[in-house]
Amino acid sequence: MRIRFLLFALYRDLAGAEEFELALPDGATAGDAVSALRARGGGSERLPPRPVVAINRHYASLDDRLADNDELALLPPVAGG
Amino acid sequence: MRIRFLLFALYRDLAGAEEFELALPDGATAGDAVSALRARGGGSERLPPRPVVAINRHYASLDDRLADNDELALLPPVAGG
Amino acid sequence: MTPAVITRDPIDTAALLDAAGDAANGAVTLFVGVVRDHNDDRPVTGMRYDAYEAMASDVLHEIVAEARTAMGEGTVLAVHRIGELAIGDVSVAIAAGAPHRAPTFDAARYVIEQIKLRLPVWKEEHYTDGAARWLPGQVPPMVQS
Amino acid sequence: MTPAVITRDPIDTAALLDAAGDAANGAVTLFVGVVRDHNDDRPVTGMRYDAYEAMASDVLHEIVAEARTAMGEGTVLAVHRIGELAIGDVSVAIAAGAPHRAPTFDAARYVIEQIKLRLPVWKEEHYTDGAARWLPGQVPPMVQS
Repeated sequence: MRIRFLLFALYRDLAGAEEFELALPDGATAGDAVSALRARGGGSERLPPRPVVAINRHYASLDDRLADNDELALLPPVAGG
Repeated sequence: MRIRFLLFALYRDLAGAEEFELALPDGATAGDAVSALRARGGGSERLPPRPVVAINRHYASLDDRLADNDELALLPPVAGG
Repeated sequence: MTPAVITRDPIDTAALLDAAGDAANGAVTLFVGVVRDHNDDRPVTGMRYDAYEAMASDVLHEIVAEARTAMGEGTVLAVHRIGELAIGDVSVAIAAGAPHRAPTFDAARYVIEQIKLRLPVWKEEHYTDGAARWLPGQVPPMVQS
Repeated sequence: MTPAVITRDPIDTAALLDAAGDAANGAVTLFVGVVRDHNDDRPVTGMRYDAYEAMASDVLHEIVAEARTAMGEGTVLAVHRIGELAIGDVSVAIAAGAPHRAPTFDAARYVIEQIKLRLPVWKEEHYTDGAARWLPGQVPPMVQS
Protein backbone atom coordinates (compact mmCIF):
# COMPACT_ATOMS: atom_id res chain seq x y z
CA MET A 1 0.00 0.00 0.00
CA ARG A 2 1.05 3.59 -0.59
CA ILE A 3 1.31 5.99 2.33
CA ARG A 4 1.68 9.74 2.00
CA PHE A 5 3.84 11.32 4.72
CA LEU A 6 3.50 14.96 5.75
CA LEU A 7 6.21 16.72 7.75
CA PHE A 8 5.94 20.07 9.47
CA ALA A 9 8.16 22.69 11.04
CA LEU A 10 11.26 21.22 12.70
CA TYR A 11 10.56 17.74 11.29
CA ARG A 12 10.38 19.12 7.76
CA ASP A 13 13.69 20.89 8.30
CA LEU A 14 15.29 17.70 9.67
CA ALA A 15 14.05 15.50 6.84
CA GLY A 16 14.62 18.14 4.17
CA ALA A 17 11.16 17.70 2.59
CA GLU A 18 7.56 18.31 3.49
CA GLU A 19 6.12 15.30 1.74
CA PHE A 20 7.15 11.72 1.03
CA GLU A 21 5.37 8.75 -0.44
CA LEU A 22 6.44 5.23 0.49
CA ALA A 23 5.18 1.74 -0.27
CA LEU A 24 4.57 -0.30 2.88
CA PRO A 25 3.43 -3.89 3.44
CA ASP A 26 -0.26 -4.37 4.20
CA GLY A 27 -0.97 -4.31 7.94
CA ALA A 28 1.79 -1.80 8.69
CA THR A 29 1.18 0.47 11.66
CA ALA A 30 1.95 4.17 11.91
CA GLY A 31 5.02 3.20 13.96
CA ASP A 32 6.19 0.85 11.19
CA ALA A 33 5.76 3.69 8.71
CA VAL A 34 7.86 6.05 10.82
CA SER A 35 10.59 3.38 11.06
CA ALA A 36 10.52 2.92 7.28
CA LEU A 37 10.77 6.65 6.73
CA ARG A 38 13.72 6.98 9.15
CA ALA A 39 15.48 4.01 7.48
CA ARG A 40 15.29 5.88 4.20
CA GLY A 41 18.08 8.20 5.37
CA GLY A 42 18.85 11.52 3.66
CA GLY A 43 18.07 13.37 6.91
CA SER A 44 14.97 11.35 7.80
CA GLU A 45 17.04 9.32 10.24
CA ARG A 46 17.16 12.48 12.39
CA LEU A 47 13.40 12.32 12.99
CA PRO A 48 12.41 11.06 16.43
CA PRO A 49 11.54 7.34 16.57
CA ARG A 50 8.22 7.96 18.34
CA PRO A 51 6.75 11.25 17.13
CA VAL A 52 3.17 12.36 17.60
CA VAL A 53 1.25 11.36 14.48
CA ALA A 54 -2.05 12.06 12.81
CA ILE A 55 -3.73 9.72 10.35
CA ASN A 56 -5.99 11.48 7.86
CA ARG A 57 -6.03 14.63 10.02
CA HIS A 58 -6.86 12.93 13.33
CA TYR A 59 -4.44 12.40 16.18
CA ALA A 60 -3.54 8.72 16.22
CA SER A 61 -1.40 6.17 18.02
CA LEU A 62 1.77 4.66 16.59
CA ASP A 63 0.02 1.30 17.05
CA ASP A 64 -2.82 2.23 14.69
CA ARG A 65 -2.84 0.32 11.41
CA LEU A 66 -2.66 2.21 8.14
CA ALA A 67 -4.72 1.71 5.01
CA ASP A 68 -3.82 2.33 1.39
CA ASN A 69 -3.60 6.04 0.53
CA ASP A 70 -3.63 7.14 4.14
CA GLU A 71 -2.12 10.52 4.96
CA LEU A 72 0.31 10.14 7.87
CA ALA A 73 1.49 13.39 9.44
CA LEU A 74 4.45 13.58 11.81
CA LEU A 75 3.77 16.42 14.25
CA PRO A 76 6.38 18.15 16.40
CA PRO A 77 5.16 19.26 19.83
CA VAL A 78 2.60 21.98 19.01
CA ALA A 79 3.24 25.66 19.68
CA GLY A 80 0.25 27.67 18.52
CA GLY A 81 -1.16 30.79 20.07
CA MET B 1 -20.86 73.00 60.99
CA ARG B 2 -22.23 72.76 57.46
CA ILE B 3 -22.46 69.40 55.74
CA ARG B 4 -23.15 68.93 52.05
CA PHE B 5 -25.20 65.82 51.24
CA LEU B 6 -25.08 64.12 47.87
CA LEU B 7 -27.72 61.62 46.78
CA PHE B 8 -27.59 59.26 43.82
CA ALA B 9 -29.87 57.05 41.77
CA LEU B 10 -32.72 55.57 43.81
CA TYR B 11 -31.87 57.69 46.85
CA ARG B 12 -32.05 60.86 44.79
CA ASP B 13 -35.44 59.79 43.48
CA LEU B 14 -36.69 59.01 47.01
CA ALA B 15 -35.49 62.31 48.47
CA GLY B 16 -36.46 64.34 45.42
CA ALA B 17 -33.13 66.16 45.24
CA GLU B 18 -29.52 65.36 44.52
CA GLU B 19 -27.98 67.77 46.96
CA PHE B 20 -28.79 69.15 50.41
CA GLU B 21 -26.91 71.31 52.85
CA LEU B 22 -27.64 71.06 56.57
CA ALA B 23 -26.17 72.58 59.71
CA LEU B 24 -25.17 69.96 62.27
CA PRO B 25 -23.74 70.21 65.78
CA ASP B 26 -19.96 69.82 66.06
CA GLY B 27 -18.97 66.20 66.68
CA ALA B 28 -21.86 64.77 64.64
CA THR B 29 -21.19 61.41 62.96
CA ALA B 30 -22.21 60.37 59.46
CA GLY B 31 -25.03 58.40 61.08
CA ASP B 32 -26.24 61.51 62.93
CA ALA B 33 -26.21 63.37 59.63
CA VAL B 34 -28.32 60.70 57.93
CA SER B 35 -30.80 60.86 60.84
CA ALA B 36 -30.98 64.64 60.53
CA LEU B 37 -31.58 64.41 56.79
CA ARG B 38 -34.34 61.82 57.25
CA ALA B 39 -35.97 63.94 59.96
CA ARG B 40 -36.19 66.79 57.48
CA GLY B 41 -39.04 65.00 55.68
CA GLY B 42 -40.22 65.95 52.18
CA GLY B 43 -39.31 62.45 50.93
CA SER B 44 -36.02 62.17 52.80
CA GLU B 45 -37.72 60.08 55.46
CA ARG B 46 -37.94 57.33 52.81
CA LEU B 47 -34.16 56.99 52.76
CA PRO B 48 -32.83 53.93 54.61
CA PRO B 49 -31.65 54.62 58.16
CA ARG B 50 -28.26 52.95 57.62
CA PRO B 51 -27.15 53.55 54.03
CA VAL B 52 -23.63 53.07 52.71
CA VAL B 53 -21.91 56.45 52.92
CA ALA B 54 -18.80 58.13 51.60
CA ILE B 55 -17.13 61.10 53.25
CA ASN B 56 -15.20 63.31 50.83
CA ARG B 57 -15.24 60.56 48.17
CA HIS B 58 -14.05 57.71 50.42
CA TYR B 59 -16.20 54.91 51.71
CA ALA B 60 -16.81 55.57 55.39
CA SER B 61 -18.59 54.21 58.43
CA LEU B 62 -21.74 55.73 59.91
CA ASP B 63 -19.70 56.07 63.12
CA ASP B 64 -17.12 58.35 61.50
CA ARG B 65 -17.21 61.94 62.70
CA LEU B 66 -17.78 64.75 60.22
CA ALA B 67 -15.93 68.03 59.91
CA ASP B 68 -17.14 71.40 58.65
CA ASN B 69 -17.71 71.45 54.86
CA ASP B 70 -17.50 67.67 54.53
CA GLU B 71 -19.21 66.11 51.54
CA LEU B 72 -21.38 63.20 52.71
CA ALA B 73 -22.67 60.93 49.95
CA LEU B 74 -25.46 58.39 50.47
CA LEU B 75 -24.81 55.48 48.14
CA PRO B 76 -27.37 52.86 47.11
CA PRO B 77 -25.95 49.36 46.58
CA VAL B 78 -23.69 49.78 43.56
CA ALA B 79 -24.54 48.34 40.14
CA GLY B 80 -21.80 49.22 37.68
CA GLY B 81 -20.50 47.17 34.81
CA MET C 1 -3.69 56.63 27.83
CA THR C 2 -5.23 57.34 31.26
CA PRO C 3 -5.57 53.93 32.95
CA ALA C 4 -9.00 54.54 34.50
CA VAL C 5 -11.70 56.71 32.96
CA ILE C 6 -15.34 57.51 33.68
CA THR C 7 -16.80 59.04 30.53
CA ARG C 8 -20.04 60.06 28.84
CA ASP C 9 -18.56 59.34 25.40
CA PRO C 10 -18.68 56.07 23.45
CA ILE C 11 -15.87 53.69 24.43
CA ASP C 12 -13.21 53.02 21.80
CA THR C 13 -12.44 49.36 22.44
CA ALA C 14 -9.93 49.19 19.56
CA ALA C 15 -7.87 51.98 21.14
CA LEU C 16 -7.89 50.13 24.47
CA LEU C 17 -6.77 46.92 22.81
CA ASP C 18 -3.95 48.75 21.01
CA ALA C 19 -2.81 50.52 24.14
CA ALA C 20 -2.69 47.30 26.18
CA GLY C 21 -1.06 45.24 23.44
CA ASP C 22 2.24 46.96 22.90
CA ALA C 23 5.32 45.19 21.60
CA ALA C 24 6.32 43.88 25.02
CA ASN C 25 2.89 42.42 25.81
CA GLY C 26 2.26 39.17 23.98
CA ALA C 27 -1.18 38.60 25.49
CA VAL C 28 -4.15 40.91 25.91
CA THR C 29 -7.49 40.14 27.46
CA LEU C 30 -10.28 42.62 26.75
CA PHE C 31 -13.55 42.41 28.64
CA VAL C 32 -16.52 44.35 27.32
CA GLY C 33 -19.91 44.86 28.90
CA VAL C 34 -22.74 45.61 26.48
CA VAL C 35 -26.28 46.86 27.17
CA ARG C 36 -28.53 43.86 26.58
CA ASP C 37 -31.92 43.85 24.97
CA HIS C 38 -33.51 41.92 27.80
CA ASN C 39 -33.12 41.22 31.51
CA ASP C 40 -34.94 38.41 33.30
CA ASP C 41 -36.93 37.99 30.08
CA ARG C 42 -38.19 41.57 30.19
CA PRO C 43 -37.44 43.48 26.96
CA VAL C 44 -35.19 46.49 27.52
CA THR C 45 -34.95 49.64 25.39
CA GLY C 46 -31.94 51.26 27.06
CA MET C 47 -30.09 51.97 30.25
CA ARG C 48 -29.21 55.10 32.18
CA TYR C 49 -25.96 54.94 34.14
CA ASP C 50 -25.62 57.32 37.06
CA ALA C 51 -22.37 57.77 38.97
CA TYR C 52 -20.75 59.67 41.78
CA GLU C 53 -18.29 60.74 39.14
CA ALA C 54 -15.40 62.12 41.17
CA MET C 55 -15.40 59.19 43.56
CA ALA C 56 -15.95 56.64 40.79
CA SER C 57 -12.87 57.95 39.01
CA ASP C 58 -10.81 57.56 42.21
CA VAL C 59 -12.15 54.06 42.91
CA LEU C 60 -11.58 52.91 39.33
CA HIS C 61 -7.99 54.14 39.52
CA GLU C 62 -7.54 52.18 42.75
CA ILE C 63 -8.99 49.00 41.25
CA VAL C 64 -6.81 49.25 38.16
CA ALA C 65 -3.72 49.90 40.27
CA GLU C 66 -4.48 46.83 42.38
CA ALA C 67 -4.84 44.66 39.27
CA ARG C 68 -1.63 46.08 37.81
CA THR C 69 0.29 45.36 41.02
CA ALA C 70 -1.00 41.78 41.14
CA MET C 71 -0.02 41.29 37.48
CA GLY C 72 3.61 42.20 38.18
CA GLU C 73 4.31 43.65 34.75
CA GLY C 74 2.11 44.87 31.92
CA THR C 75 -0.73 47.29 31.36
CA VAL C 76 -4.25 47.51 32.77
CA LEU C 77 -6.82 49.97 31.43
CA ALA C 78 -10.49 50.43 32.30
CA VAL C 79 -13.21 52.73 30.98
CA HIS C 80 -16.74 52.96 32.32
CA ARG C 81 -19.34 54.89 30.39
CA ILE C 82 -22.21 56.73 32.10
CA GLY C 83 -25.29 58.59 30.93
CA GLU C 84 -27.93 57.31 28.51
CA LEU C 85 -26.93 54.13 26.69
CA ALA C 86 -28.77 52.25 23.96
CA ILE C 87 -28.98 48.51 23.35
CA GLY C 88 -25.63 47.24 22.12
CA ASP C 89 -23.65 50.18 23.54
CA VAL C 90 -20.49 49.29 25.42
CA SER C 91 -20.91 50.27 29.07
CA VAL C 92 -17.55 49.09 30.35
CA ALA C 93 -14.30 47.92 28.80
CA ILE C 94 -11.22 46.55 30.51
CA ALA C 95 -7.96 45.66 28.78
CA ALA C 96 -5.07 43.84 30.42
CA GLY C 97 -1.85 43.23 28.51
CA ALA C 98 1.20 41.34 29.76
CA PRO C 99 3.98 39.11 28.42
CA HIS C 100 2.01 35.96 29.30
CA ARG C 101 -1.65 35.13 29.13
CA ALA C 102 -2.72 33.88 32.56
CA PRO C 103 -2.18 37.19 34.40
CA THR C 104 -4.15 39.06 31.74
CA PHE C 105 -7.24 36.93 32.31
CA ASP C 106 -6.88 37.30 36.06
CA ALA C 107 -6.43 41.07 35.86
CA ALA C 108 -9.42 41.69 33.58
CA ARG C 109 -11.56 39.44 35.73
CA TYR C 110 -10.44 41.17 38.92
CA VAL C 111 -11.26 44.61 37.56
CA ILE C 112 -14.80 43.74 36.43
CA GLU C 113 -15.56 41.91 39.68
CA GLN C 114 -14.32 44.84 41.75
CA ILE C 115 -16.27 47.31 39.59
CA LYS C 116 -19.42 45.35 40.41
CA LEU C 117 -18.54 45.40 44.11
CA ARG C 118 -17.12 48.89 44.69
CA LEU C 119 -17.63 51.36 41.87
CA PRO C 120 -20.24 54.02 42.82
CA VAL C 121 -22.28 53.59 39.65
CA TRP C 122 -25.96 52.74 39.29
CA LYS C 123 -28.12 51.76 36.39
CA GLU C 124 -31.73 52.41 35.59
CA GLU C 125 -33.20 50.04 33.09
CA HIS C 126 -35.83 51.29 30.64
CA TYR C 127 -38.42 48.84 29.36
CA THR C 128 -40.44 48.70 26.17
CA ASP C 129 -43.64 49.38 28.14
CA GLY C 130 -42.26 52.76 29.25
CA ALA C 131 -41.45 51.66 32.80
CA ALA C 132 -38.01 52.09 34.36
CA ARG C 133 -36.30 50.84 37.49
CA TRP C 134 -32.99 51.12 39.27
CA LEU C 135 -31.37 47.71 39.23
CA PRO C 136 -30.57 46.10 42.56
CA GLY C 137 -26.88 46.29 43.42
CA GLN C 138 -24.24 45.12 45.82
CA VAL C 139 -23.19 46.57 49.14
CA PRO C 140 -19.46 47.35 48.96
CA PRO C 141 -17.80 44.86 51.32
CA MET C 142 -15.47 47.34 53.00
CA VAL C 143 -18.34 49.30 54.52
CA GLN C 144 -20.82 46.70 55.70
CA SER C 145 -22.15 48.04 58.97
CA MET D 1 -19.10 34.52 10.82
CA THR D 2 -17.32 31.15 10.67
CA PRO D 3 -16.63 30.19 14.30
CA ALA D 4 -13.11 28.80 13.73
CA VAL D 5 -10.71 30.06 11.10
CA ILE D 6 -7.06 29.46 10.17
CA THR D 7 -5.97 32.33 7.95
CA ARG D 8 -2.96 34.01 6.35
CA ASP D 9 -4.68 37.40 6.50
CA PRO D 10 -4.51 39.97 9.30
CA ILE D 11 -7.06 39.29 12.04
CA ASP D 12 -9.89 41.81 12.40
CA THR D 13 -10.37 41.87 16.17
CA ALA D 14 -13.07 44.54 15.97
CA ALA D 15 -15.18 42.31 13.74
CA LEU D 16 -14.76 39.42 16.18
CA LEU D 17 -15.81 41.62 19.09
CA ASP D 18 -18.87 42.82 17.20
CA ALA D 19 -19.87 39.33 16.17
CA ALA D 20 -19.61 37.98 19.72
CA GLY D 21 -21.33 40.96 21.35
CA ASP D 22 -24.77 40.93 19.85
CA ALA D 23 -27.81 42.37 21.58
CA ALA D 24 -28.44 39.21 23.60
CA ASN D 25 -24.88 38.94 24.90
CA GLY D 26 -24.17 41.44 27.65
CA ALA D 27 -20.60 40.30 28.21
CA VAL D 28 -17.77 39.62 25.79
CA THR D 29 -14.25 38.48 26.57
CA LEU D 30 -11.71 38.87 23.79
CA PHE D 31 -8.29 37.29 24.09
CA VAL D 32 -5.59 38.40 21.70
CA GLY D 33 -2.10 36.98 21.22
CA VAL D 34 0.46 39.39 19.78
CA VAL D 35 3.95 38.72 18.42
CA ARG D 36 6.34 40.06 21.04
CA ASP D 37 9.59 41.89 20.48
CA HIS D 38 11.54 39.62 22.79
CA ASN D 39 11.49 36.11 24.24
CA ASP D 40 13.62 35.07 27.21
CA ASP D 41 15.38 38.44 26.84
CA ARG D 42 16.41 37.70 23.25
CA PRO D 43 15.27 40.41 20.79
CA VAL D 44 12.87 39.10 18.15
CA THR D 45 12.24 40.54 14.67
CA GLY D 46 9.30 38.37 13.64
CA MET D 47 7.68 34.98 13.72
CA ARG D 48 6.76 32.40 11.12
CA TYR D 49 3.73 30.28 11.91
CA ASP D 50 3.49 26.93 10.20
CA ALA D 51 0.39 24.73 10.39
CA TYR D 52 -1.10 21.48 9.24
CA GLU D 53 -3.84 23.65 7.84
CA ALA D 54 -6.63 21.19 7.13
CA MET D 55 -6.23 19.44 10.48
CA ALA D 56 -5.77 22.72 12.36
CA SER D 57 -9.06 23.97 10.98
CA ASP D 58 -10.81 20.79 12.16
CA VAL D 59 -9.21 20.90 15.61
CA LEU D 60 -10.01 24.60 16.07
CA HIS D 61 -13.64 23.90 15.18
CA GLU D 62 -13.70 21.11 17.79
CA ILE D 63 -12.17 23.32 20.48
CA VAL D 64 -14.62 26.14 19.79
CA ALA D 65 -17.56 23.73 19.82
CA GLU D 66 -16.44 22.32 23.19
CA ALA D 67 -16.21 25.83 24.66
CA ARG D 68 -19.61 26.75 23.24
CA THR D 69 -21.21 23.63 24.72
CA ALA D 70 -19.67 24.33 28.14
CA MET D 71 -20.92 27.94 28.00
CA GLY D 72 -24.53 26.82 27.54
CA GLU D 73 -25.61 29.86 25.52
CA GLY D 74 -23.75 32.51 23.59
CA THR D 75 -21.13 32.78 20.89
CA VAL D 76 -17.52 31.59 20.67
CA LEU D 77 -15.24 32.57 17.79
CA ALA D 78 -11.55 31.89 17.20
CA VAL D 79 -9.11 32.91 14.49
CA HIS D 80 -5.49 31.79 14.22
CA ARG D 81 -3.19 33.47 11.77
CA ILE D 82 -0.30 31.63 10.08
CA GLY D 83 2.54 32.63 7.78
CA GLU D 84 5.04 35.44 8.34
CA LEU D 85 4.09 37.78 11.18
CA ALA D 86 5.82 40.96 12.33
CA ILE D 87 6.23 42.32 15.85
CA GLY D 88 2.87 43.53 17.11
CA ASP D 89 0.83 41.44 14.68
CA VAL D 90 -2.10 39.55 16.16
CA SER D 91 -1.44 35.81 15.88
CA VAL D 92 -4.60 34.55 17.55
CA ALA D 93 -7.89 36.08 18.67
CA ILE D 94 -10.72 34.47 20.59
CA ALA D 95 -14.05 36.11 21.38
CA ALA D 96 -16.67 34.68 23.73
CA GLY D 97 -20.00 36.44 24.21
CA ALA D 98 -22.80 35.42 26.56
CA PRO D 99 -25.51 36.98 28.70
CA HIS D 100 -23.26 36.88 31.80
CA ARG D 101 -19.56 37.46 32.27
CA ALA D 102 -18.16 34.42 34.07
CA PRO D 103 -18.76 31.93 31.24
CA THR D 104 -17.16 34.29 28.72
CA PHE D 105 -13.89 34.37 30.67
CA ASP D 106 -13.96 30.61 31.06
CA ALA D 107 -14.67 30.01 27.37
CA ALA D 108 -11.94 32.32 26.09
CA ARG D 109 -9.47 30.81 28.53
CA TYR D 110 -10.44 27.28 27.55
CA VAL D 111 -9.95 27.97 23.85
CA ILE D 112 -6.47 29.49 24.21
CA GLU D 113 -5.32 26.72 26.57
CA GLN D 114 -6.57 24.04 24.20
CA ILE D 115 -4.98 25.79 21.22
CA LYS D 116 -1.65 25.61 23.04
CA LEU D 117 -2.21 21.92 23.78
CA ARG D 118 -3.79 20.56 20.62
CA LEU D 119 -3.68 22.83 17.59
CA PRO D 120 -1.16 21.57 14.98
CA VAL D 121 0.62 24.91 14.62
CA TRP D 122 4.32 25.68 15.08
CA LYS D 123 6.25 28.88 15.31
CA GLU D 124 9.74 29.79 14.24
CA GLU D 125 11.15 32.83 15.93
CA HIS D 126 13.48 35.15 14.03
CA TYR D 127 16.10 37.08 15.97
CA THR D 128 17.84 40.37 15.33
CA ASP D 129 21.14 38.54 14.80
CA GLY D 130 19.65 36.67 11.82
CA ALA D 131 19.21 33.37 13.65
CA ALA D 132 15.90 31.51 13.81
CA ARG D 133 14.56 28.58 15.77
CA TRP D 134 11.40 26.55 16.12
CA LEU D 135 9.99 27.17 19.57
CA PRO D 136 9.58 24.19 21.87
CA GLY D 137 5.98 23.05 22.11
CA GLN D 138 3.63 20.75 23.94
CA VAL D 139 2.79 17.13 23.27
CA PRO D 140 -0.97 16.89 22.75
CA PRO D 141 -2.28 14.96 25.79
CA MET D 142 -4.58 12.62 23.85
CA VAL D 143 -1.69 10.97 22.05
CA GLN D 144 1.04 10.54 24.62
CA SER D 145 2.61 7.19 23.89
